[in-house]
Amino acid sequence: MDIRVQAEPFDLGAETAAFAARQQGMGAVVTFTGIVRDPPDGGLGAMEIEHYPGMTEKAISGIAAKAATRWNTGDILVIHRYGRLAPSEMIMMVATAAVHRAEAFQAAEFLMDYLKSRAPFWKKEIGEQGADWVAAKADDEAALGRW
Amino acid sequence: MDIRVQAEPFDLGAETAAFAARQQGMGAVVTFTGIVRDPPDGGLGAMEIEHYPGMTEKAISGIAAKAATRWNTGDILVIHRYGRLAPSEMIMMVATAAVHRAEAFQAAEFLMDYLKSRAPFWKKEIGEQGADWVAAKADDEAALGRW
Amino acid sequence: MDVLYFAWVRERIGQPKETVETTAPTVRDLVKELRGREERYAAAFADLDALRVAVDQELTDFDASLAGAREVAFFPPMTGG
Amino acid sequence: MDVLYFAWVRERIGQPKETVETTAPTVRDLVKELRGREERYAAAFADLDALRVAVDQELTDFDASLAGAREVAFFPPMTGG
Repeated sequence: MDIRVQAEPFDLGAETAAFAARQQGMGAVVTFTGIVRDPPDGGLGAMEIEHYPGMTEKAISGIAAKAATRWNTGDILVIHRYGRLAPSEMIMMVATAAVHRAEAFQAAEFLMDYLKSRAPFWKKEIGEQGADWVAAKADDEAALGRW
Repeated sequence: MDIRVQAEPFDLGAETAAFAARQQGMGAVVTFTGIVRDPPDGGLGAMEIEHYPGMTEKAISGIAAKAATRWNTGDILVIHRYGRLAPSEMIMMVATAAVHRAEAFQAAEFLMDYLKSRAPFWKKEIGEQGADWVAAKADDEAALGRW
Repeated sequence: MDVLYFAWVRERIGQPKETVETTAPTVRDLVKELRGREERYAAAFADLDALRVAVDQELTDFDASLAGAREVAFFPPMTGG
Repeated sequence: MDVLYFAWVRERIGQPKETVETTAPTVRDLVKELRGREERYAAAFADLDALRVAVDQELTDFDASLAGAREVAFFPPMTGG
């Protein structure tokens, strides 16, 4: 399990390649990458991500441990950034490995659903007209119901 | 849409990074990578993948076009190898991009389910005791039912 | 008409491709003709449930028409991905 | 006891962290005490449904006991990923 909470950018290509290369006996690797969107109306100037140092690492480790127990994954990687990010910058990534594809997909979706609503991060969108905290979506809370 | 059917290895890291970098206005990128498994009993010496040149590219393009219509994806990448592959070599990858994570995941799973059972590839496992064509799984056919 | 074979169908028939002169109206009729030819065809086409067919590179079924078809391919269920 | 605030809760309270002397047995009791202090607390804690709480870095609810707790944190629903 490799959990990193950092302000610095990460190298998606290098992380994905290294993750896949270090798996043993796994048939499937899934990655998810979250990117700061640049909406068509050009409103978003930046995104500011706040987190709760100490609890963040613990919460993510707990979520990853649950996924690893449930799906017998090979390995799990989570990288999540905080601080100010510009549009098209990568916010975070997860990678999962499993013997079969369904398990790798499910573990990755589980991680994402829980990271969305159970890891202590808060996003603020900073535009020309001011800044707004991103509201949690009912959909995201509901997504946890399927696990 | 970027569809490649090739004997040569591909560079998962470079492909993933390039795919993510060329998306516009997308919030989510998902990749799946299929790897030749090296089972614990060490039985598998190699995997031979046969395909139907001409039909393969058409079938994959058709599957990707369906996914793109259904989920409004940003872009879709499919690379699938044929020929002889050693354990731990990468067989194939898909990458999808979408505004939200659920769409990117669903498009990637849809692609994988259809590639498994509707793209003309056949796998043969070559071991010390001989070679066997991999049998299609009822599960894989059933997986199409959810779309 | 070109007839193509893949995977274990190709191995049983003993060749990947051949040109067949036929007036068979459907895939099923073509299969009947081939079965009657030689034992290796009868072996390859013994169980149609274990086979899939494509006409002009489109997946179809055994009742598909061969009118105007240039290429028919027989193979086991696919195992890609 | 350390009390931490994040996101718009931190902005309304006007500070990220403070040390509070309290004998409140539960989170809900602590919230009552804080509300009574100053308008900014009353504003931050106006709607508990819009808030989440962690005791010693574990997500919990407002009825959780504070016995032995070293750190309580208040924040809006999380928006990670």
